[in-house]
Amino acid sequence: MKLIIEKSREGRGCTILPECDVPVTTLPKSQTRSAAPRLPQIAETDISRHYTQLMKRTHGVNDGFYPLGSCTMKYNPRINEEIAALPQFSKIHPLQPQHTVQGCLEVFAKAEQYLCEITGMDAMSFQPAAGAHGEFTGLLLIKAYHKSRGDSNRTKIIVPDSAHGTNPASATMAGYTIVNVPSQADGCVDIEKLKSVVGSDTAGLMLTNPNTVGLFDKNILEITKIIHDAGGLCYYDGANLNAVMGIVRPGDMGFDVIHLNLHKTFSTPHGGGGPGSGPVGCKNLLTPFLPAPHWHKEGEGYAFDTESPQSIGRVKEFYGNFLVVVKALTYILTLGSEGITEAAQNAVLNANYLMNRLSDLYDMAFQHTCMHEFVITLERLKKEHGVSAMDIAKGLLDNGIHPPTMYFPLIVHEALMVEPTETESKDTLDEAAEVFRKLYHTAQTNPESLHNAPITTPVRRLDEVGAARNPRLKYEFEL
Amino acid sequence: MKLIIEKSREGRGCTILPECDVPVTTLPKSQTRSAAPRLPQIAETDISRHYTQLMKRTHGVNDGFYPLGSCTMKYNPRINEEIAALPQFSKIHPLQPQHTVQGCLEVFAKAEQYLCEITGMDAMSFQPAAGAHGEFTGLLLIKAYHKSRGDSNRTKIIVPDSAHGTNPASATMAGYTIVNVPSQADGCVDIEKLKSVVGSDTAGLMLTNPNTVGLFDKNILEITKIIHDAGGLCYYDGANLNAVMGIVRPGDMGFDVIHLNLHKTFSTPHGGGGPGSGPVGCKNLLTPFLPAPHWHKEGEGYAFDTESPQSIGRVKEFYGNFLVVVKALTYILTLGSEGITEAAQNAVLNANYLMNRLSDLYDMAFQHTCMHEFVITLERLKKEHGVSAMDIAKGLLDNGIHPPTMYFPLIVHEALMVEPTETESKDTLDEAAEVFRKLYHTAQTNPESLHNAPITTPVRRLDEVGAARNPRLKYEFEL
Amino acid sequence: MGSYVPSTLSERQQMLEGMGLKKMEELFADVPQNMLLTEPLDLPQGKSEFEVRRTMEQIANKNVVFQSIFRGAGAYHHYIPAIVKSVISKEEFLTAYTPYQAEISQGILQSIFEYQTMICELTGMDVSNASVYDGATAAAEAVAMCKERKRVKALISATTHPDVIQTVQTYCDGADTELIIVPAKNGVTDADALATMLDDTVSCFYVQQPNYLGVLEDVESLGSLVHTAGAKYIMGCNPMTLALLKTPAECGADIAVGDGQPLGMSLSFGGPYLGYMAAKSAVARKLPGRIVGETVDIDGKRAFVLTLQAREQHIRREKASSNICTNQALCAMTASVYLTAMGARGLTQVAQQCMSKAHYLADRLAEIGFTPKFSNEFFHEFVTDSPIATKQVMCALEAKGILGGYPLGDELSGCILWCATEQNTKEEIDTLIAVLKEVCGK
Amino acid sequence: MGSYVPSTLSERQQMLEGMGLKKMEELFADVPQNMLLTEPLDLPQGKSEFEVRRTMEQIANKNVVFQSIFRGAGAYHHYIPAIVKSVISKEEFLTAYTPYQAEISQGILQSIFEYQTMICELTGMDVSNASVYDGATAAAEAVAMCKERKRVKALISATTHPDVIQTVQTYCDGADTELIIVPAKNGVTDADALATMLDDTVSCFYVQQPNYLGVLEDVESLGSLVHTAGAKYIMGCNPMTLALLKTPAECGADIAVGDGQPLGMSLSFGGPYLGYMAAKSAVARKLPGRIVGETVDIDGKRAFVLTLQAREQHIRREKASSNICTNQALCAMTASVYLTAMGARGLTQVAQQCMSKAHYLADRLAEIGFTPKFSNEFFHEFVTDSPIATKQVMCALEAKGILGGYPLGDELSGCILWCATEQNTKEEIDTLIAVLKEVCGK
Repeated sequence: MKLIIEKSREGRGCTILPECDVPVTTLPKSQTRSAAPRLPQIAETDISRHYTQLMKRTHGVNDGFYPLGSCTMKYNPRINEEIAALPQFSKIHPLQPQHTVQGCLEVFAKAEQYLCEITGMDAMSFQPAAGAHGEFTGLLLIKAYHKSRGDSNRTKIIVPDSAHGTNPASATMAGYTIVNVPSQADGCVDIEKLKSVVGSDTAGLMLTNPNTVGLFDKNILEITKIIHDAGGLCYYDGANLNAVMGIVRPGDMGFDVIHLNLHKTFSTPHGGGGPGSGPVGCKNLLTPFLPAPHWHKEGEGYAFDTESPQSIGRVKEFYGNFLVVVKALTYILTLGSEGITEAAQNAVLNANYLMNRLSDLYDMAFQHTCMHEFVITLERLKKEHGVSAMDIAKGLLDNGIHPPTMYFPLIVHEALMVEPTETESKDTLDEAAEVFRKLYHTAQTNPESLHNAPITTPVRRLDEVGAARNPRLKYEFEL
Repeated sequence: MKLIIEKSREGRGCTILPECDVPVTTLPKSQTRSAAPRLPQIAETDISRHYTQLMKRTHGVNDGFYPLGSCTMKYNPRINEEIAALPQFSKIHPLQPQHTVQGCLEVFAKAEQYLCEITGMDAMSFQPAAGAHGEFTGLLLIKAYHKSRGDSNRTKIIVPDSAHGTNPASATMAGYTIVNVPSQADGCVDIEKLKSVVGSDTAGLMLTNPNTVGLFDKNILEITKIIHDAGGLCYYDGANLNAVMGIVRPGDMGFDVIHLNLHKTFSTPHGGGGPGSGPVGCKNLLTPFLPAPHWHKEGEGYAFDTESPQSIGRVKEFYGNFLVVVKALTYILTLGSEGITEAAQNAVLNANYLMNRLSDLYDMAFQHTCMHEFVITLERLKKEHGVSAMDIAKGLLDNGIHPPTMYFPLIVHEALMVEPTETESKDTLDEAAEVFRKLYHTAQTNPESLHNAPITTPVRRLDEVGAARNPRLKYEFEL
Repeated sequence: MGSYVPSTLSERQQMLEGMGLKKMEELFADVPQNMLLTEPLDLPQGKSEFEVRRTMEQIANKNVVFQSIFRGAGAYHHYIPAIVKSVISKEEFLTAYTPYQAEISQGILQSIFEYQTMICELTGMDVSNASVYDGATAAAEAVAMCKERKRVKALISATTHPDVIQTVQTYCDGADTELIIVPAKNGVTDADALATMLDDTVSCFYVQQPNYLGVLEDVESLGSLVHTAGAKYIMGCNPMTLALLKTPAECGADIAVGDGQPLGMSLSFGGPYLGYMAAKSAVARKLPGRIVGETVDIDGKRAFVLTLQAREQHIRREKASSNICTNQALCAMTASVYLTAMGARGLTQVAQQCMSKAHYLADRLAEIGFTPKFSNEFFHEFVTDSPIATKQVMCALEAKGILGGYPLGDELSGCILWCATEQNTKEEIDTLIAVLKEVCGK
Repeated sequence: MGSYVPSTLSERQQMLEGMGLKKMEELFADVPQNMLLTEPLDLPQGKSEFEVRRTMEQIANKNVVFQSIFRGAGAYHHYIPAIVKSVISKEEFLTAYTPYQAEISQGILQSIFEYQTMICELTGMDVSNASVYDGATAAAEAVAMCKERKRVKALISATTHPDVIQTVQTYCDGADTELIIVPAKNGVTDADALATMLDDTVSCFYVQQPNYLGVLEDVESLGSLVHTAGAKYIMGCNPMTLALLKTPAECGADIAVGDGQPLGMSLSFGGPYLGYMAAKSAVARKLPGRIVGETVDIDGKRAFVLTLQAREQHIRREKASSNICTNQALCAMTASVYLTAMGARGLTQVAQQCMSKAHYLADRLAEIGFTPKFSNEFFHEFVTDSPIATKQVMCALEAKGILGGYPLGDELSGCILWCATEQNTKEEIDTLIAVLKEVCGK
């Protein structure tokens, strides 16, 4: 379809502003741009239609099952959106006097209190805007901690090979060297290997647990002890917290610092790639280093701290993606104590149920009881019938199901990582299981049709190589 | 697809209300229903998905060109919706003390003032909820007028044969006998015939002008004079006001009473069949009979009239579809004096432009310069190639265009009534013209394919006869 | 100046020229030239979106939004789940026309079919239409349905909402039907009077349940009387109360109507609301308005379509059962989404809580001298007298952001019609009582 | 208790039994059993939607919404056209994930491509990414892009927004890059100081235009100095001002970044906003984050896809150009819809009016003793001193629902940073002046 700029016609447009009601100031020519920006000139009728077309070419959670592993695509309750849209939240300037923003501060303070309780942490900062941003912030806390103790030799962060790519990338940004530790055949950290790499240069370990193959590493207490014994700190990547919240707390298992993905675990929508929110929580030993400003209780209300001498500083303008925190708080208030546990239990139940419905046909990378997600390996299907993880994924598209995460984690060949989430009903899982099973049979009987999939989508498989070789990254105006 | 009730599962649902916080009152068994209503039990995830599916099976103005003749499917500006959603409008109880609803009364008063100016009327009531409701109300005004003069012999309403079906139906509801007057070959009222039926039993005439074939009846002044001379009153059906607002006023052309369709002419959306708003305006001779309560200026504000001794009474609870009036007022304020005229001019321009782009291929029912809509007759195509108005309409569906009104007005065979409206761009008209032309050629070369159209829609042509013969009007529960 | 005309001035000129014209004015040659407006309309100049918003907000700010509402009398302050507004604000639903083109209107059509199903389920009736304007016009249309050649009078209880009585009266005036009001006694329909008024010229009797004064009528007995006289029995019911109350079908009604506003529609100064109409099979073909039926397409796929159109004005013209064309389709969808979000459990909760809170409120009011006026069982509205002038009561409450009950007129002058809903927390009720105590000097 | 788990208790039991399990707890056998929570979490009990809404509204009501805002300092109160919220509240856009599955994500992908096009057009740059978190992190990422083996220091002007300086500092700390602040003189960057600080260990210089104090920097001259020293030139620009101002490209910038909040995002107590980043071709491959490219599908149809992923963390892991994953995609779409609704004409109007109103405001303020602090040309923000204590000024304004300018600290203590936008009507400005006159006793 056409780009919006291709629908532009000189002289069209909307009438948004009145004429200027004060004398007009002009800039000297030396300071003005040589030509006006070529922005679209479109009437509202056609703006509405353009984005309707784009909407119909977008698959949201409202369109159907979305078992995208590691992304926790749960349903995003509508009440969250209504609350975040309240003018008393959306129309507040970040630099208003403190006595006029007590509601905003209460949102942060309540969210901090509840999320600390859920994770077993002592304090939290909401500045990080996304998970990776939280990782970076958390690692800086670790760095500041060691530095504050004059422990300057700790230059390495240990990361399992099953980790999300953000973990090593964040550690690099924080100035660390990465030590990869391999996983065992059961998908868990190889304890012996871990022992062999840990040492006086270990700043810390980054771990996702349940890990990225959907298993809870049962050696977790041993792992955190190994790190602590070596003088390192333990970082918990909260990407998979949805499986264990209300069941067990990272803080109780030896983790010192954690980030959460409010846009995964706490039901704030993902927005096609953000805005998210990646708050960082920590134990008291790291609290002094949290990004500034934090807040404290003052009388009946709250006030921003004025001094934070040991803080790592700021990682963002102002205080974070506030409205995302509003949505998360709304969600936590809805679920409450029991609801949080119920969500985790059913996330795990749904994953196991679906795995169980498929495991007679599909090979599971790990046969073990999974947590909130499980990994299918299509290595055999690939070998025997030439049908890859990609092919099955594209076949799902033709059946109205968003594919699982493909080719991740890297340690599993032809991986499809399936995360149903707790907000899906048994019926949806049953229907999805039928589709998966049908595709398995198609793979055996008519693999060619899967190579050709999808055929019902607005576009079919793309030339990605061409896109990268000959990048066209914006519309090129005719001169 | 499944009905929502078919997705219901015992025990599912949303948690909307808390437990009751006061002692629970119960009814005696003799007063309670024997079984709870079988309403859907659905989680919010699936409610969201169900209505997303329904949304994708619905064509709105945002989906594309919608030239549905006589329905004026213009674009519905988003600002109207935002204003109508303001809590200061949407959260007002209709029976609040008057000093707390001055804003609402100002909306009515301003809308009345502006719409009277546009139509040349003296007063207006917003009680009628739709066009047909307005017609009924307007006819009761005429009835009350004659009655107030002791003129009890006037039992007949004259209606041209090209009129909307609501006109005769409304007149019947108002207790009148209908006299049909035929149209001439040029689509206009046959003056001689009109003269022959008018008389001392004539209560009034109902006329749409521009009429339903899209022409402005140029004998309009003679027509209204004939009626007035006979002691009757002239009713203006405002369905087609969009063509002439700001150009000429019904009140100036001899009309005594009028209804408007705010959901057509004044850009409030149609809602898939309502809510609309069909205010009735009249000249001073009819003002005393308007539905009660009306309002009057009182000091700086407004107050409802307490006495309306001659009023026909009420035609609706409270004061009408208030929020629809809010939207219409927002629109009128946007367009203002010049904008109203500009809208009419461009509605007519767009219709003539599209007619012009098609008239070398398609037969126009009337070759004359049209107003805001024009009528194609497919009689020849039907005879020569067996392709009906229905077939072309269904062919349009496969091209993403909402079909024109089919088989109306009744006086044109194989009619397609096309009304582009002014909110469509030249590009949209050009693209539509290409589609119409393509279909014409298809009709000649491959008529069969049009009999089979549509093929790209969620369902294809329906068994309407079966639906009427064996009506299934609700879901039948298994007992 | 604001405008929604996309074509630019030069495009317009180009379009005109393509037709051999020079000026817009030439398009209007058929208009009597002496009638053409020579001056611009006396309207304000067009405004930008920014200005329009400011102007409308200024008007809106002249209204007072009450935080706490104890007034009903035909418009009820219920909780609306977030999903409801989210669904009905979808542009497709909002902007589509009446679903004549079934192939691309299955969404609207199915939603109406689902609405019809839910209305039938609430009322126990066999057939529902796709909606009419509101409860009052639904009542008027129902009365019109019952007219027979010899049965030319209609009866309506005095305990009906006055707007409904007046609307039915207007419609009856149009149709030259005589409407007679059956008097009330102790806040309910006087059954003895009804019995004496029923004869073979009476087409129907209309009663509201719960009635305008909040009281529960003895609807089964009234129905028996009506049927014995061979007339039709019409019940006007608040659909929310039907979660608990005997259904109109169980009470013997031939037609059930009412205002659907309590099912997810905001107060909105009186509209848009929703008129629902449902009937027993015997009278179904007389139902006015749109009705959606299930059918199949030529591939045998399930589909929905406007059906039984032979009743309607666009086919039958002056012989149609009603003139209704545009109805309240989006409000019908609102009701469906609301009923789906609440479910039977939720709707029962609403009804239960409305009733319980009204009784709690009544008890507290009685304690401070607002004595109940009627002794019969009530639902969520009730009438009390007032120990002090009602105006004084309302002013004191307004000062605290509370909209008190509705001060009644005529023979109930000095009385107040109170209403409680699930939105009135115990805390709110206790606050109301505290304010009243103070103003009454207790 | 609220919940979004659709499966009923009996379904859950059924699902468990199908796997040969009895209790949920059995699913968590791998968790160290001594670590399992034995007490419920110390959280409030779950709430119904009704209660949650009331609770959150109570919290919200503790904030004060100002009707009239004269404060900017990094967050600007612009008019947001109705179409913007209408588009971005579509559930598909709101709830989709990052568009990995291109075939069913063309809507998001195309919108990002359109956003990239508009950002390039505003800045004059060759390539834009799909967004980063905000202006501050965009600045930090830009500085990181410039690091070379021998160029290990970065320079930033003291006239930059303090939050940006602090954020860049934190990022530099992580990367062991030395960040040096170039001092200001008369409210602009001290070019002489810059010249002396530039050497071949400097990777880049960052300047904000208009700067934090509202003043226009001599950005072309600064750029020349930087390039002469072989360093990269990064400009942080308010994108709204680029409707009028020389583009970063015209000023010689290698990288342009900034906060996109003025393009249709509400104030929202500081977020979510939008960080934009655009660069000349020469450094394009160093851009962090998502980039969307145009390609074709196997049928040759135009299509869009995430491209150049070899730079990114999920492929390159510790060697990635940045760790960024989730960005601010919906905010980027917001900016696109905003820019489309405004068009070049509208955006120029915004810029023109912001500037004109700020100058009108500055003139009026000067008349009553709020003297401008700097003499250079400013855009829509400016600093004045205050004839009375700034606290007194702000309190007097607050009482009238007006948020006054931002009281500055440190060496500008006692000064106020004012901002005017197109939202401030002349009437509003005159009211502000009247209030100030009174409080100043004039």
